[in-house]
Amino acid sequence: MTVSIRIQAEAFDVAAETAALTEGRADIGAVVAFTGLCRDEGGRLTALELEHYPGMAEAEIAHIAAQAQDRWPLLGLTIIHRFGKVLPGDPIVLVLAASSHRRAAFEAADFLMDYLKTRAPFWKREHLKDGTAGEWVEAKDLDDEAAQRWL
Amino acid sequence: MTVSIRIQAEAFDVAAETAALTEGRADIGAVVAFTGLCRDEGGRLTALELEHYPGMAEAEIAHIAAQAQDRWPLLGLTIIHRFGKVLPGDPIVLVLAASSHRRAAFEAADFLMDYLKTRAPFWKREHLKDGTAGEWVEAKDLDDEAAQRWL
Amino acid sequence: MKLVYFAWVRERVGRTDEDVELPDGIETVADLVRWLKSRGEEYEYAFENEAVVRAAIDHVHAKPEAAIAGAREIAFFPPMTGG
Amino acid sequence: MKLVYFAWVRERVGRTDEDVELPDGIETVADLVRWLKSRGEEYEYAFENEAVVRAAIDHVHAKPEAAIAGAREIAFFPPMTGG
Repeated sequence: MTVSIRIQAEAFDVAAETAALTEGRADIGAVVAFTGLCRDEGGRLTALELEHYPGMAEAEIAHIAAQAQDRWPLLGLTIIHRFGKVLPGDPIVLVLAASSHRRAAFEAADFLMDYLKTRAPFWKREHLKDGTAGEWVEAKDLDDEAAQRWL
Repeated sequence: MTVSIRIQAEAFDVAAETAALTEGRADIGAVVAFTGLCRDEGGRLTALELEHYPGMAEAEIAHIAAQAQDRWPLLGLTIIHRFGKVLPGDPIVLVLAASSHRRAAFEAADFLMDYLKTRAPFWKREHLKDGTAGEWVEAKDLDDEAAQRWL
Repeated sequence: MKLVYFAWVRERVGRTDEDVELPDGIETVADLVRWLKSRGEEYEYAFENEAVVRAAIDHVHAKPEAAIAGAREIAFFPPMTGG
Repeated sequence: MKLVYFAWVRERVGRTDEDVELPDGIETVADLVRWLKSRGEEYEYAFENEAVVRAAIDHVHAKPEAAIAGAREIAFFPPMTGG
């Protein structure tokens, strides 16, 4: 079982990450790739800045990944989360889950995203069109409710 | 809203398809890509052959895609299904669902796969390691049950 | 009326398609299946378990009780296994 | 003991981290927050809504009642908004 977890400032290449997970294998029947992208919120934002807690970010994501592996028969897992400044349209987070069958891949990716949103130590701040630093993004009750589906 | 549906013998490039869906846009916050791959079933298979019903395959997938658009606020949708001979490790089907938020993208991709499996006119036949043509793959009750979750 | 067959239904019938002239009284998909089964053992074999074989009228999934009047192409096939 | 702060908790406290010597009787995360709030208005402001600020002990999420004995690094931050 291949697990790759990375916290990085750089963008990522979904195709290369998928190839790394699946190449040379004939047991993987399903790959779900979730990509989270920076939105401009109707033109209001010029960027998002992501602060993170180095050390804990890696540890917490590894913990979340281990839970996913306990719950679903996964054949591969890749989680990449960026920090620093990202521009509208840029990717922020990637979750790749590979399994023999689609149900496990879908559910694991969905679970991982809900848990990353509510438990991984990252915080987003808005950068506004008028050049000022905007507010810290507020956590959504909806995300907590989504995470509670898995309890 | 960009909808692209293709039935083709050739392989597809997930990265290029994703770029076509997202490039130049800042309103998409989530992309879920499902890739279904040919398994060798523990070394038993050398290939799968996919027969399809030309004309109905396109029509039925367009119908399924329209249902997904009715149910979720999607910003882009790509569905590619291959026919002909595919080798273990090769991609068979791609569903890409883009939305502002992750819940719609996850649910739409999940729904589309359940409906493609049970309603799109494709049939898989096994090619065995000993050189003979194997059995037609049997439909799974599990797939019907999965599709019924959405009723 | 054109009939088309796929996968193991096609193999059992022994052809990919055919044009048929239906006698009077064949009004539904189920009527058509009954009539086909009277035409020979290849059809009897293909439709031996009628509940398993699916049908489509002009590219749209159809139930056994669906009316076939005006149909141009009727297809018979096993449960789908794509995706 | 090292304390670290993130996002608007960091901004309100006015520093990214600090080393503190705790007085006797500070046994839980909640005790630590109460003590910090007694140290000045920047802490009072950061922790004005105690229920909102989250804590982690040595990189693991911790509740207000969690014991802090033996901890090397305690972090305070707002609810996470990554992903």
